Amino acid sequence: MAGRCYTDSAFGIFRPADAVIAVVARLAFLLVLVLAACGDDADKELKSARSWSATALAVGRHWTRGEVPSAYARDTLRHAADELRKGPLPAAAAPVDELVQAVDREDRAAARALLEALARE
Amino acid sequence: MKKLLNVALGILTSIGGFLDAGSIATSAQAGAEFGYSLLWPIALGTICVIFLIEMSGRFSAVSGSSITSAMRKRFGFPFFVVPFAAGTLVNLLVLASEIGGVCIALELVTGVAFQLWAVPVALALWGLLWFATFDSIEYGSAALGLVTLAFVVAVVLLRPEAKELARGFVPTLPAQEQAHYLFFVVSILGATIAPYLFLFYSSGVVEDKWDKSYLRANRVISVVGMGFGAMISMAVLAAAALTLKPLGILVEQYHQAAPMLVAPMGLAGFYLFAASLGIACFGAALELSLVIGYTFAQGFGWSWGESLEPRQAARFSAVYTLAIVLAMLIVLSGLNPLKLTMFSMALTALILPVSMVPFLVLMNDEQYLGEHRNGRLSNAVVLVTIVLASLIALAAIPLEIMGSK
Amino acid sequence: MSAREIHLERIIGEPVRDCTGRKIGHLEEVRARCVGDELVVVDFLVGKGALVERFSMQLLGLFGIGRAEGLIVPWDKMDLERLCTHCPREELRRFSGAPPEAG
Amino acid sequence: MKTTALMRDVLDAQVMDRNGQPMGRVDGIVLELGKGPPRVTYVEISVREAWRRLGLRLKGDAYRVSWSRVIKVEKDVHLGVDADDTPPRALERWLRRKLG
Repeated sequence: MAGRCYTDSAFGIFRPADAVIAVVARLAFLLVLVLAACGDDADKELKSARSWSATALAVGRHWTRGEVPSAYARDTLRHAADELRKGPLPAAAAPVDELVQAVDREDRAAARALLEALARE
Repeated sequence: MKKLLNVALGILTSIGGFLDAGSIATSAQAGAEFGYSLLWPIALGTICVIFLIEMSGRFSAVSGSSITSAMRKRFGFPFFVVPFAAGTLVNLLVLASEIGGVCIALELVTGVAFQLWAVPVALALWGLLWFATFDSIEYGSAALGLVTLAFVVAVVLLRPEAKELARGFVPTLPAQEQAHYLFFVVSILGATIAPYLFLFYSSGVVEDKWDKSYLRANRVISVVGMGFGAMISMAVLAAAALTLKPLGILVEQYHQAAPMLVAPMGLAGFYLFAASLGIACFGAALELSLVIGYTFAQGFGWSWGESLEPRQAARFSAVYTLAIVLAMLIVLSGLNPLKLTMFSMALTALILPVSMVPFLVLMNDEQYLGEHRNGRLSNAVVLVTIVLASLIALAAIPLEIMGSK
Repeated sequence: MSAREIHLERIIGEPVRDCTGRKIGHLEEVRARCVGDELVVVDFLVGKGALVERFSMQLLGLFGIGRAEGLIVPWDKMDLERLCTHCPREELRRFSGAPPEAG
Repeated sequence: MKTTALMRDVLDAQVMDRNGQPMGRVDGIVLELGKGPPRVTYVEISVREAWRRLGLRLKGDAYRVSWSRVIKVEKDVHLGVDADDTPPRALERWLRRKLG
């Protein structure tokens, strides 16, 4: 390694050179390019809605098999119902609300029936 | 003999302390959405973090100074303020994500809303730092952190398909949703190359008065410790890919990630998930609070040190107390902890050059390290990864903001 | 004799000119030596200085390419208050890499 | 004769008092101009001076220590003063009293 420069001591003033500004400009251009390739929001919401119903299905099943505590199941199913109500498939929230009540009643049989119905949709 | 113990403890803290809200959140979401195809950023980030941890240990062992203290002396206060301010802000956000992670773990088990846990968790965090000795904190939380090995057990039980798993290590770009994919690459790099890991490790080396004789131990710790730690992070991703992706479950809230361990391990799996999330985040929160305190104390020349009584380092203790309170307020605001975590990871990646480039310059400074300076390889690996992470972050963050509105 | 005071931290990094007014670099270092029990300035080092330039130099330095150069200005050749030298640049000794010990 | 590089070795360095207590960083170095070469007269520990280098004008005093009180300059700058009765540790002392 070449003799390290001794005078690399502290330097007071922070002065951005033109080089930095040029780099940032180029990055901004890159940004615009990538922005154009942005997926539209509609299918994102659909994907999220499908994800929440799948979550409700999975958590419901685990609960009926005693693999998750009721507190968690109720909490997650309620979250799922709220998210589904806000999303493109509000109708899907209804069966999940019923699942929440089944969990409240600790009624696993009813929950199993509801899960079959939910799975068929 | 003492050195062997130090190496063992060093590895323990690296493995137990590696996982945190950032790595769990990013790996779980990435696995659920893109399967194995995001294993490579974890691997790249891990290689980089192994180099950086080794460097921070070597720096402090050889020069006797912590990174922050040397950065101020070497570059002067006007320059030092930039990484200092950026780092402290991001560390505060990450601290809030960690506290949020602990609160979520408690919500999972009790059903009580996570905001209600913010005050008790913050109090427990502060109480431990204020009253307990540092060793009990560090080694206690690291030992408990080994519970996160549950993710590795889960992946073994789920019997992944080796060839597919291997393909995940090859850098790719999916056909669609590239912006979202890039955002994950950046968040994973931000979660893996977390600057607070180096600042904490460097301060520990100074506190324990390591010297040049520890250089080999330092190398072993960084390779073995970080390597195993990263393996757990990869296991989280793989478990999500094996259990959540087939069902189409995206992880938009931590609740949706729990099935990852329930599927292979039933009720035990559920409690292991909550325990892993809670303990990993609590351990990381302890480290982050201390790091925020260190940055102030070392930057302004106050007395600092984990083994000191709060009275002996009053300003240092006051700073970490204030940091915990501020982070608690962020969690109390009810912001979705998962979203907060994802953004602080991406932000970490964005400002990586600001904190890491000066560190790299320090690692090549003859005055501090003499012949223990960096080789060209380590300079190149770290520089490339940092610039890569930050460039992608610059592009990916705005897209994510646009995408998730 | 009024003791004129200079705050070094305020002038570090500032541009330095030679007696003809040409900018010869930025004040980067002040070297001093003990004479009796007093610390007395021996010379000043004037180099590139601008931060980003400096950083790129150091980054290149990481890879062993390029090396900071600069000028050595003995104390009696420097007017600290106006940050200019009493002689033209040509009369000042240059250094590159580690400058020699203070004269 | 050992030369000291004021920017590299002194400015922004950690300051330690007589019994190893940290007491801030060197935020300023004061030279006195006279007939002969400039003399280093004071070292300043002052957050005001530090922020002033960023262009922020803050109130508050600067704690000046004459160079004769500097024992040695190695990794840190060691002063032959007792930190506890100096302004830089004032906040530390106030907080310590609050902690009881």
